[in-house]
Amino acid sequence: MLQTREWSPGQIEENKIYREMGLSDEEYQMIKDILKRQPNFTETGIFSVMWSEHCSYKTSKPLLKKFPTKAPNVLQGPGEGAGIIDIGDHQAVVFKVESHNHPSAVEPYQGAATGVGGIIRDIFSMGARPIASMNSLRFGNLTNERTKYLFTEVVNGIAGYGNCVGVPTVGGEVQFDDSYEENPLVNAMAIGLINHDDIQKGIAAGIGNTILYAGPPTGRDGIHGATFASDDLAEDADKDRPSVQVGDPFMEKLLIEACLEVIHNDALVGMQDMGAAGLTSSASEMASKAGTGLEMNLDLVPQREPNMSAYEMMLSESQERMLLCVEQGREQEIIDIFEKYGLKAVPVGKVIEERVFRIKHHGEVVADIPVDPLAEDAPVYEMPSEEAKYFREFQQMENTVPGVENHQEMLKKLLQQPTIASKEWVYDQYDSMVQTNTAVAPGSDAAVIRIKGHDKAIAITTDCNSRYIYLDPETGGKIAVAEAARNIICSGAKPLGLTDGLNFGNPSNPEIYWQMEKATDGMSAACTALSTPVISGNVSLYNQSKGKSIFPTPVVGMVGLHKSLDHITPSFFQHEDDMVYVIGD
Amino acid sequence: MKKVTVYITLKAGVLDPQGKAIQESLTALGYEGVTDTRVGKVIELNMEDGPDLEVRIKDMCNKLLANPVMEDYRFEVEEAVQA
Amino acid sequence: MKKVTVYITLKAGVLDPQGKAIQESLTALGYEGVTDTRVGKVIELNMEDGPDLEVRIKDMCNKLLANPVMEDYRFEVEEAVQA
Amino acid sequence: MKFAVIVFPGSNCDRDMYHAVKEVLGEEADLLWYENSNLENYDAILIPGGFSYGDYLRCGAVAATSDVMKQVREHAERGKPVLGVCNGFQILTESGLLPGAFMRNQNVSFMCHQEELVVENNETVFTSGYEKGEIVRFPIAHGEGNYFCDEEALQQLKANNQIVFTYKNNPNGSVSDIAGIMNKEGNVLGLMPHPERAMEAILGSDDGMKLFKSLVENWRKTYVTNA
Ligand SMILES: Nc1ncnc2c1ncn2[C@@H]1O[C@H](COP(=O)(O)OP(=O)(O)O)[C@@H](O)[C@H]1O
Repeated sequence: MLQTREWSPGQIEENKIYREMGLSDEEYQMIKDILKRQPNFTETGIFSVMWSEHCSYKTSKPLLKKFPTKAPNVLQGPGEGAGIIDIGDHQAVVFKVESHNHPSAVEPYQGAATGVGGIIRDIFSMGARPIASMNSLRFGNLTNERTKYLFTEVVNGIAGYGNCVGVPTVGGEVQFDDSYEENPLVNAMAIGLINHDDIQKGIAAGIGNTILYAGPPTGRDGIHGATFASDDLAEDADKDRPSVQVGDPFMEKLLIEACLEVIHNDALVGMQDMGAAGLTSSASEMASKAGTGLEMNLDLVPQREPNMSAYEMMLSESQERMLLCVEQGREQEIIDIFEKYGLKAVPVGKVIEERVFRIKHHGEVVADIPVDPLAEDAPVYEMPSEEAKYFREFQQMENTVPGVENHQEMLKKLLQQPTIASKEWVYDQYDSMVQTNTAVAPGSDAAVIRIKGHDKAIAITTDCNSRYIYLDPETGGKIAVAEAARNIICSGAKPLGLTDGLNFGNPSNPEIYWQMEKATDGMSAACTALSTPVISGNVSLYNQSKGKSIFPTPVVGMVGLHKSLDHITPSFFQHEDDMVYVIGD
Repeated sequence: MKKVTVYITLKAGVLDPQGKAIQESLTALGYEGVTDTRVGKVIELNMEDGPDLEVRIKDMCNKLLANPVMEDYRFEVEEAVQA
Repeated sequence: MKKVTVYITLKAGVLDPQGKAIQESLTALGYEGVTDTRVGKVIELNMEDGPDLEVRIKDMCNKLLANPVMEDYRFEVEEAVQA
Repeated sequence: MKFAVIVFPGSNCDRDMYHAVKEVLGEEADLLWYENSNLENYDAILIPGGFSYGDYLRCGAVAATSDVMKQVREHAERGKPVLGVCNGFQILTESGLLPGAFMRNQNVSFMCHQEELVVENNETVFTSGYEKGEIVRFPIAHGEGNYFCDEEALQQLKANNQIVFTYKNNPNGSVSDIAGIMNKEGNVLGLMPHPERAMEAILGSDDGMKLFKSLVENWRKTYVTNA
């Protein structure tokens, strides 16, 4: 989607150009009310990405509010880059799930790779060292050639990026079902370890302080990625191709080390990664959270390609970039740290008192937008909801117990199901042991990472049986949380909290919205019953193509704490002659 | 038998982290003034001749050898050297 | 400015796992009779012209771009296109 | 004994190596950033695994051209021990401190799991604590661990007893099942599997301990007069 020509404010309104960017007529009116004038092309683009589902959660917010998010050990709930939970000894774990479904459908290797890169940046931008990652994957039927290609390339992409950055990939799940045929799901989760004193926030505070741009130059990658992620996957996905982002895990590794060094310098005021909607969302959110304004000069932004427009720079999703707020006059201290790692950090703007987001390019103001309406006051929609017809039909069916004649044959058949079969082909390609903390590697119910220097460890799992959720969203939602909790407990740990990746179809379909409502109700109920707060999450909607929706797939990523290394329990039989017990019915 | 050589390069504008790293290390080694470094692939293979040779090659490139999302390709055909 | 294209290929006799994998996938996709598939690299770069251009290129190849234990290289020089 | 762990841009097993020698083994160790570092006061040099320079071009190729590798060469020429693991091994072959080169694994995939290795040569400063023929378990984690050298070089390796570890079940297509080799002088060892990941039973194996202990004991015997 190379923008070769920019429409004038009048043409944008007259020809409803904003619709192509994903804004509705009402939203366009709201923007005019906020600005008290017509937005120009760059401003329209900025609003469109900030008000996309991906950045604003405009349809899912009412549902997310239901999750229990508080507990005495929660240091940071939903809202920042990732949630944080105390694990004692002035330490905490930081974790979150992120989806990269649509990019992975278009370019599976880079889509999955940049998904991993993005979630890892969410972790270290909080000041935490990433200590493990997981992934939750859904594909169509494996007999399909395209599915095989997607599956292979997604796994390659996760391995290619994760192995290189040196964060062990310690587990995950893979499910195959026709409903994901054209819309695979690629959710990645990352976990970090942090000392309480090192916790960073993404804020641009202190009038006059400097905004630094760190990382590689900006190119035309992934322009409109955020709106793209919030839209139906077009049948001809090919036309979206130029917006593919390419990941550079080597760059990310340098960025991790540089950022974790920078957090120990008190000249740093705030730091945030440039994820979806790049410079636009990072800069405007940093100002909004700090209650300040921000002025940026795009001529100072490092650029990889010639003649980039303000619109392109503001919306680019070039990878491995960070935005920092640094005490005025002490920029060089921070720049020097990045330089040691061969990275560039350059001043691109400053914090101002007036609460506006003001962007200059070639000496002209190209965007001038009040901060809060952009970042915080995105419209929120209560969508109509209606019980799904299929559900009513299912409820009226008689219970049936499948008759099995030959148990041995049946067991063999079950074990041959790709969803049930061993996932060794997948996880053997991941470096699951780097950082030398992996006490229980992939292949068990939950992975276990020991904490060096302490008699404790953390357990991590991702779970979601989307077939159950499709059949009965509320019960299925409960089951997803309960299964994750069981996996944590089986490993010998106590659940601490969870993160979720809510993958659904088009929310303007009342039956889909009903699935979302019921599934999150079920999850909330289970979280409350188990006293396991939700500390972060991600929403990916419009997962459908050709009018067919995916199974509702709210992925649960749960983390638990082992109070002693002695509690670590693997899920395999250990010795001959050991007794086997069944607990429960 | 024909020897087919396929050259695969990244599309203009697509980030090439490898090219960038190579350029930086050439500079570090003292080769100044090296710019625009990009890395691609060459795939050589022998295949049977036939009227549809070009069609088959293009088909192979689109389906497997090149990634049309990010890469361009071109190819050359010559007589295969007998082993 | 010159545009230099360096082609790096595996030495004869060195087994090429990547080439083998590609050949197998081509066969699986139904392209019969593909043999001797080998994968190499193309590195394109721009550099300043000068009487010692070839010497500099060879030097770069020997020092960094190719590994003489397993690879051969050749290169072409042409006028660089002005951006 | 004092170890230097060299950190290149993209190294990612540097802290693991440091942890192994410093915390588990209990020896002195420093992490040294590849630039502006002085190796003179160190007794042994460890080149850790990872993806130096992103493994771009060829694994280890760019790191091999760095200035610090000149110091490593001098250190080796003085007869002091150098150990390169995984990407460290690749850097040693790329810089010519060890013969051969690396190709993509036979199945062209990255692989990570425990492998059984055979100690082929226990008459080295690195392996004197093992029995000859002993089977040890070290993790592997590599995409390009397929060791290659020509026939002549292979005969040399064999003739000089330079093959130190082989795989019991070759996972990657390596020539002669080679997992680790040393130079003719016996003070530079390169190894694809990770002994530093096999130092604690809780991680699945502590068979790597003997390798580091051998190194320390042999060094003490040579350089430290009996107290
Ligand atoms: N995408 C993946 N990435 C890494 N590990 C995976 C992935 N999928 C499955 N695994 C691992 O394979 C093992 C079995 O997974 P799964 O079939 O989901 O088992 P379960 O249903 O018992 O959780 C687990 O240890 C899991 O972490």
